[in-house]
Amino acid sequence: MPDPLASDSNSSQLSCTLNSARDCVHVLSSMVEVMSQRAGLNDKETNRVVLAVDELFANIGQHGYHGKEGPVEMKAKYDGDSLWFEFRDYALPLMDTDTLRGQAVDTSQIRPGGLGLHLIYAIMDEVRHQALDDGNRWSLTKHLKG
Amino acid sequence: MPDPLASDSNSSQLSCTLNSARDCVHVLSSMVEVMSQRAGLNDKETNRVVLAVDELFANIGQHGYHGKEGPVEMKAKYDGDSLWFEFRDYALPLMDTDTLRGQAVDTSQIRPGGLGLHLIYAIMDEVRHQALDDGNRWSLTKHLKG
Amino acid sequence: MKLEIMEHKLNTTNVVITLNGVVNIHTATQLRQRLKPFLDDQHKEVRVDLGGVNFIDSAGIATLVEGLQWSRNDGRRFVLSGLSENVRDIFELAKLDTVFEIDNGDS
Amino acid sequence: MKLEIMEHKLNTTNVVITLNGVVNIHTATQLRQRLKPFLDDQHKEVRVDLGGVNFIDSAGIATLVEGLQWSRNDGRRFVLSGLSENVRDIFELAKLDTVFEIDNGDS
Ligand SMILES: Nc1ncnc2c1ncn2[C@@H]1O[C@H](COP(=O)(O)OP(=O)(O)O)[C@@H](O)[C@H]1O
Ligand SMILES: Nc1ncnc2c1ncn2[C@@H]1O[C@H](COP(=O)(O)OP(=O)(O)O)[C@@H](O)[C@H]1O
Repeated sequence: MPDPLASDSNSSQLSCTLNSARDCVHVLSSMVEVMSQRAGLNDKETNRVVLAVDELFANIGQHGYHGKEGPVEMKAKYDGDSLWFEFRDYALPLMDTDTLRGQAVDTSQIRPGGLGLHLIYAIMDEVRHQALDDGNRWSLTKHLKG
Repeated sequence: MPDPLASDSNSSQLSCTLNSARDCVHVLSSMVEVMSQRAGLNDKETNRVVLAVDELFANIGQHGYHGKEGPVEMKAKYDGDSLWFEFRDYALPLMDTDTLRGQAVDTSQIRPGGLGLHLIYAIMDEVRHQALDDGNRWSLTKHLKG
Repeated sequence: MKLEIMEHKLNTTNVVITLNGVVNIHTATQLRQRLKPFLDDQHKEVRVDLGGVNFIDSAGIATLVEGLQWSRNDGRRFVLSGLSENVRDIFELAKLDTVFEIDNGDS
Repeated sequence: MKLEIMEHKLNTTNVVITLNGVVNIHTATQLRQRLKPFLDDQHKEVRVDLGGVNFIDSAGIATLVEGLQWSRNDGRRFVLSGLSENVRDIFELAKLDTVFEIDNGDS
């Protein structure tokens, strides 16, 4: 059973098939860290990108799958211009994309939660969502300075 | 492009498509650690299993791909009886399986190297290799105590 | 394994909680459970030493925000110390670096 | 990032090299490069402190075996200290726990 993904495989693409269980965040983080370092990001930028991907994964688990376990696939790629993470889930397709704009953080009224999207938008240059028939596709892009 | 691997995906199987570049060992290690903990291994056993998988990966990169970069896929699974790692590479199929028996370690004559296979065999309960048309399949199994 | 939590009671009212590792969506629950008993009214000051923490995400921060709220409601002190550069950067991105009492150790 | 290497010269002949992180196929090359200059004949004793190392593989061990060999050829001391339980376990599996001079700190 040769894996069809294998033909894609080269030093600028890594991928994994995980599930939304929380411990998988460690696997994601190490893949994002390796890819960010390969793309030439420094330690601080790498830390930020690891955070953004962690937050997207957490949202898929909490809001997409409502804390139940479901499959999560990620591909990580880079080229000379950008570093790029694509997620695929099989949760209910999200139609109301307005919820994903991310609100301004209101520091006068501190409360736990509501930070995830703010951080994702603060860190990544492009955040995209696509509702599919059987789930969602998400992509996060970080431009690399030339 | 739904991923055909996704249907397989559940809490007892994780997989990744990496390459033989050395930094990928960190991704592998975190996947093996997560899976070993899920399977109920203690800290010492987890450390050993992470080591065995690391050694197999190192051998594929050094001896299979001769230090050049090539694709490496891994699946990690467990059930009530065992914890199981399957590797697929696209290196020249290895025909002389005798080299894989692992020799006794000769401590009277210390030298760097030659430890990897010894460690794999010391840690895992089953070590299998299969030469395919276009590469190799490896599997490492650890029995779980009931 | 991924987060190590140690507690050190200085006296009956002051406690230091030292964290080592990663505070993320996976480990934050564990932190929340360990933090909670210290946020009762016997303790006048709870200090969380993040010196050994190299990564924090919004789930980790949310747990600390809860600690801050519990403490404030009862007029107690909740202090963070030992923030690494990366952890401080995340607090700044989250605009929470001015909300917490952060001990920079520069005294 | 994955392995931090710090060197501390006690005097002109004795040096301590402190490692933090993971010594594996990826990081061992970096260790080899840093270790090599200390294995010249000015140094009578090179001590490698593994207190901050939570994982070692055969590539890491091979690098230390090289250090031991270089030292022995010239009648110098090469000492390992601070082995965690997991690191010691791997040295035992590799049957190298009796080959190295290991300082257990119990004196
Ligand atoms: N993957 C997702 N699927 C559905 N809704 C989502 C998803 N991600 C985010 N949301 C919505 O956006 C809101 C804000 O998310 P976020 O900023 O991460 O804060 P929090 O997760 O703490 O609520 C969530 O409460 C949820 O309603
Ligand atoms: N994936 C592989 N492909 C081809 N040969 C291999 C592979 N793995 C191991 N070998 C052979 O087995 C030998 C012993 O391997 P090992 O015990 O790991 O020590 P080392 O890698 O240090 O030589 C190698 O030198 C090599 O000849």
